[in-house]
Amino acid sequence: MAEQILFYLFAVIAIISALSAVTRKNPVVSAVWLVSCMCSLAVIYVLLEAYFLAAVQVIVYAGAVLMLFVFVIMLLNLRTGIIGQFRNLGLKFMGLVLTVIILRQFYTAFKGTSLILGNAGGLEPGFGEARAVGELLFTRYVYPLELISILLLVAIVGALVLAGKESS
Amino acid sequence: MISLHQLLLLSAVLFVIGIAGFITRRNIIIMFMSVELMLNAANLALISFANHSGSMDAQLIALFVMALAAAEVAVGLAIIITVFRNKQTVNVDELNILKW
Amino acid sequence: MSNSFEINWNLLLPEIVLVTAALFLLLLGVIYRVRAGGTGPALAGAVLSLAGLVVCAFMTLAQWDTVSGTFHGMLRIDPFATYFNLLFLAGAAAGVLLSVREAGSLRGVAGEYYALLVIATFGMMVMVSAADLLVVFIGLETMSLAVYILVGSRREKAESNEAALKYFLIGAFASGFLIYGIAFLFGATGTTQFRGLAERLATTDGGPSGLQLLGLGLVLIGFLFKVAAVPFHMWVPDAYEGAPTPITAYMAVAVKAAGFAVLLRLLNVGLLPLASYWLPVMWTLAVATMLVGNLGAIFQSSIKRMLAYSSIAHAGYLLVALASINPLAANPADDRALLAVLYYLAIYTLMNVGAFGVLIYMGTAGRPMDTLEQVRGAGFRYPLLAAAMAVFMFSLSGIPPTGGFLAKFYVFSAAIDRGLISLAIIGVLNSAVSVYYYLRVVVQMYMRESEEPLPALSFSLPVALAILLSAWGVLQLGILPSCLLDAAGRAVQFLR
Amino acid sequence: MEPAAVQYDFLRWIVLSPLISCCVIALLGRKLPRVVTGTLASASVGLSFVFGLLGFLQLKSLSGHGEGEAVFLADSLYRWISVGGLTADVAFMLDRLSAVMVLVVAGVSCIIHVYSMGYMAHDKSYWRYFSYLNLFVFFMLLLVSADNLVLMFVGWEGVGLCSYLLIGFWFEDMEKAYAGKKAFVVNRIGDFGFLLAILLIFWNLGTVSFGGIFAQAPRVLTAGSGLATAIALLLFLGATGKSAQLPLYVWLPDAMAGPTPVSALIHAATMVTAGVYMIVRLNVLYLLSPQAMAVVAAVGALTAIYAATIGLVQDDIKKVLAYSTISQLGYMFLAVGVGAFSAGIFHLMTHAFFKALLFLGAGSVIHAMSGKQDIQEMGGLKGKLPATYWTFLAATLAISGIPPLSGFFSKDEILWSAFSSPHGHWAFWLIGWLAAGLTAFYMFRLLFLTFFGTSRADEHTRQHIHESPSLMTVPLAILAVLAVVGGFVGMPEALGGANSFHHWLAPVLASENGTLNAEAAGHFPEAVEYLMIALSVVVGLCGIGAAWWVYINRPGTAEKMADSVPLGYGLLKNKYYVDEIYNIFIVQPVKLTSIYILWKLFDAGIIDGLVNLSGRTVRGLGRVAARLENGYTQAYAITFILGVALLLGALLW
Repeated sequence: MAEQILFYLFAVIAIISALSAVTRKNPVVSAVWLVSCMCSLAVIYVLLEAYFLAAVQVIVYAGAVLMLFVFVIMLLNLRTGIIGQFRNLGLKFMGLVLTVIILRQFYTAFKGTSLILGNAGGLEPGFGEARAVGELLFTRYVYPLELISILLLVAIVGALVLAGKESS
Repeated sequence: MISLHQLLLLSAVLFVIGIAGFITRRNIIIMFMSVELMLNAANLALISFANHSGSMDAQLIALFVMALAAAEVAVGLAIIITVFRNKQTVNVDELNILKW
Repeated sequence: MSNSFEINWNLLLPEIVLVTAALFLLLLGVIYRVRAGGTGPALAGAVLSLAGLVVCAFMTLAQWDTVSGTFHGMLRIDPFATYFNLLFLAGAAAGVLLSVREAGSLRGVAGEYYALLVIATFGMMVMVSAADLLVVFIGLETMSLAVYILVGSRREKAESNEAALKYFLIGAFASGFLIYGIAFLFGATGTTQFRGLAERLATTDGGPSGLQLLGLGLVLIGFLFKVAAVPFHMWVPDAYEGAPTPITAYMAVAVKAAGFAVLLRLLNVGLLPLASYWLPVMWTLAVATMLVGNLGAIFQSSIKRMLAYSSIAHAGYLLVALASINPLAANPADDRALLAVLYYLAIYTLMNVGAFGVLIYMGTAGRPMDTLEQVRGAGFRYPLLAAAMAVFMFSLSGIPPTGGFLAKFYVFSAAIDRGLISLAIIGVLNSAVSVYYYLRVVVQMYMRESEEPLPALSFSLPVALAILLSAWGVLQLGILPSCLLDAAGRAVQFLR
Repeated sequence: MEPAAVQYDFLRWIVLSPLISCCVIALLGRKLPRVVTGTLASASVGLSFVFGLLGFLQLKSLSGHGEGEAVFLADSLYRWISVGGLTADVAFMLDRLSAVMVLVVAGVSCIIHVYSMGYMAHDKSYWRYFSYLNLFVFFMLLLVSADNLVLMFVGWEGVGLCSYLLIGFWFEDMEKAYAGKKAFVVNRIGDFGFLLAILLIFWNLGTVSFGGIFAQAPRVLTAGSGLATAIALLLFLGATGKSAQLPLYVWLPDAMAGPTPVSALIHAATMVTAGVYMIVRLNVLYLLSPQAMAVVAAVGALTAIYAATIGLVQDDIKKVLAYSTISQLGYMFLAVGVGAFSAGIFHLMTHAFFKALLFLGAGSVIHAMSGKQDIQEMGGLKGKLPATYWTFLAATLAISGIPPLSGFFSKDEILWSAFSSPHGHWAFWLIGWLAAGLTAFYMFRLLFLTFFGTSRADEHTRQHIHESPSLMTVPLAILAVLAVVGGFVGMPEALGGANSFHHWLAPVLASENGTLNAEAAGHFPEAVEYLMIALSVVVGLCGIGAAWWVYINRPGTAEKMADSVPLGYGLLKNKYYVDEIYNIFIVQPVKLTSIYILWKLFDAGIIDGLVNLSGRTVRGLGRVAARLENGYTQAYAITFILGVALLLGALLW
């Protein structure tokens, strides 16, 4: 029961934070709302017994990624980093209608599916803890792990190529 | 146990908020943050599935998505920086040279 | 957790070679950054990356007969993967060759530039030899991130910046849909492996659940974005126009081929039980894509942008083939649609590399070749180049005896074979319309005089080589297509 | 009776010889002396002719002269396409039909090559011209000797491509470049039909090789079924594009922008007849669809009279010939449409002779007139260009259907078939008969205005008038001989001939294994056939007479007589009166209809307009499609999610 209450609470917080994040004028404020959203998601992860991921969520997303955002906003003084003068309100309204339609489609899809997955007898001990994640990571998921290292390499090199100092 | 329907609905709502933000906001940074929101929604769905199926695979996928999001942010912000570096020379309000 | 796993690293050798080459290239960048510039680093980078690609190609070729999997079934090397790996390597080699002429504008990031090109190719190879959606996703992102950066690598140019930004934003948006789709597919089946997906999807009673269909739809969107299908195509003209031309060529051929390769594998293995759902989708998208691509190209005055729309149109023809797949074919090698896609993509690679190569060759540092007016009179000033361009244009419009004709012929005959007569009619009609804009280039080259005298061009061996090989290939594979068809036949044999 | 294939390895050289020469000239042409280039090009085509002749003789000795066994020579190079069940080889076949075509194509091409050596002697792009011309001959021979539809399509597209290159040969002129493009684009509309027909044939018959089609078609397709009609009509769409029939003929008059020998070769003798050849080749399919046959015949008949009326008022010497070509092609389609396939091919052959001759003669005239093409500025060339005049006269008589020249036999056979064939109708005959009269009229108008009377050219041009060199007149003479005697191979039995042409082709034509003619002869007494022959001669003579009256008799004699013999004035006046009546009631209405209704309104207005309109519509849509691409990322994203909503909606419905 407490689980349910916590879930509803943080679900509401997450939705409000998300809505605020995409509606605020000032990108710094948006970023802070997004941090709030992600932290409440981390709480929900804990409720779902994904302890390690909840930690990573806070450290990587709230800690690193969003900090990077704020950093860039400050660096460039980007209070209004506007992309073009696209003010076609009619089209945007149509876009919003479409998103509502898409949400409705998701809802129909969920409703029409019996979502009883294979977890009848509770979770194994250690589920979602760092040890279990690490073990999987270095056995079954070793190939993606290697691959993601290359992906991060690309990101580093890319940042260097694009934003690095202009060398003559 | 929180029902999967509720979890998925929360995830879908967050995902759709991300879409809405992406298509309505003109600020590049906020558009980009909306994409992050979409990725988080996907992660929430994955972790819910993990919990309800008792298999950790989905958590691993979510972990990879996080790493990937970090890489994407690095590249994306670098691109944004390049664009705004040229702001001094090019009018960035008209970031619309390429069309038709 | 079972620790009893063995990894067959041999299967990964080509990829390892590529990553090693990329690391050396990065090292090269660091060394040269310290020393003075000049064209030295660019040239060294090109040679090194070519060497890496060639070695990798030989190793890939050695895998031609291999049908094997490892890494807990996440990696699968079969002739299908090998066929496409070779195609990507060819595309990457072309990208390198075409880049050499514009190396001067790389401004000290030559090593990184070539490294990214190599890593993007690595990402493609990972994608097409994956047997797991997660690996596909990571490979796709590796490729995409590298290509975003390459598009924006001309960072002093506003067009390049803008193209990179637009491509990146829409690309990130699309990958959000893709991962959400993967999540749903996992939720609905409990696995992300292609074979597992197929098994679970096939055994669902009472038709697929909403969750499965949602997953199917979202995953399709992610890949349809990459192959530039309408209505997920809007980024293409802008990204292609703004990117440095060698990268445009690379995107047009390799990225598109990678998208189609993965789509083919996914549709034919993992999602085959849902064929009755995705086949009509492909039908509709094929029509829309052909129409939008061809109509959009007509109006263009920039050749580069025209080729961008043309690449959309060609995605449409390829989608015709996807809509003509026979999910019940006992032996995939008998499915003409699959063969058509493989043949088409190979020819398409050659035609586009050649066409972009000619544009690069005809441009000079101060006067990039772009608009239709600029090629006026090129037929007399640069007879060989113009002749090659004419061959590519005729091939793109599907006029025999070029490879482009056979490619289209296979696609449309596959459609007719499955009884999709209206689709074939729309396709042939579109292909008739497309002649108009391809021919315009030829008309401008041969039948108009240029207003100002065309400049003399400095000889560039790498670009000339790329053009020559492409032209030869387009004609050779049009007249003697059997070797390629045999290879394609073998490649699809192990697809399902 | 299944035809038997006989391997004959020389066949490939018929096709390859011009290709090799083309490659040599394209690579070395700039450095080779002109004589060498020209000789090489002509010799390679001559070689094709010799090989074709060898093949022809071989075929003849294999099967005897009459309606013997159906034998064909085959030469297979390699397997070209092999996907699933679809196979197509690069393989050639020479049966009785393609043997005739090879001989006509290679023979006429060879003559025109020689002529071109004289005509193009001073052109700066001599070598380029010959390499294109050789390439054209290669594709044309590929078209007529291919053993399957796909390979034939390669030739089909190839000749279109070369035609485009050669029309735009003098690219300095914007209009010519545009004409080339128009030809290409209009042809593509036809090709679209052809390609679809190939795909449909493959889908239904499981084969694209001619042998397979002949064997399968009667088994698989039911006679008169919608499918058979659809295939036949799609093929015919291809033929209308290539052979300039209504409504896709618009490109041919514009195509006259190319060098005159090109007009003679491509736009009169060979390429434009490819459509006729294709239909005759696939006569099996056509006979399965009487509806499609009727369409072919009707389109052919209408084109024949339509183009003839426009031909009446053209002043450009080449335009007259162009419309005449369209009209004559209409005759050929009329013939094949009424099931008289051999008559169609027969007319194709005689037409190749006399129309090539007319074009080459026109070329000689243009050469003499320093490039002028307006017949109103010519006149009186008879004495100055004797060789050209006499050969031109022979061709004009031939096309007007005057016995015993070649055109008489072939046209007469078509008219007779149109009347008597089971697929025919008296209305087809009437239209063809009227068109024959018009043909004689406009051809003699052309002849009289060009060669008779006094010169209307300006002083400068008049001084430069000279007969062409023998490199040009000898080909004229050869063609003139062919135009005069070429018809005897198809002399009808009614006139005491053997009609050997008809018997030669009979084994390859499903309908004409003797049945058609016997049936027809049974219906009509012989007297009717003689009457028809007489009528067609009379209408030709009437046309000539009318032309003589209007263009020779009236202007010169009238004034002279009025001045010198006042006594005869009444008579003269009377004569003039007849002339007036003729003028008011016949010449003027026809002229006005031609100019204002057919040419200006229909041709330039509606048909050209439709072609342009469809082009403009496509362009307009293109503009819209491009405008959607407004450069704003968010608009792109909205389109994207529109796609998402539609796709998910479609899947989850």
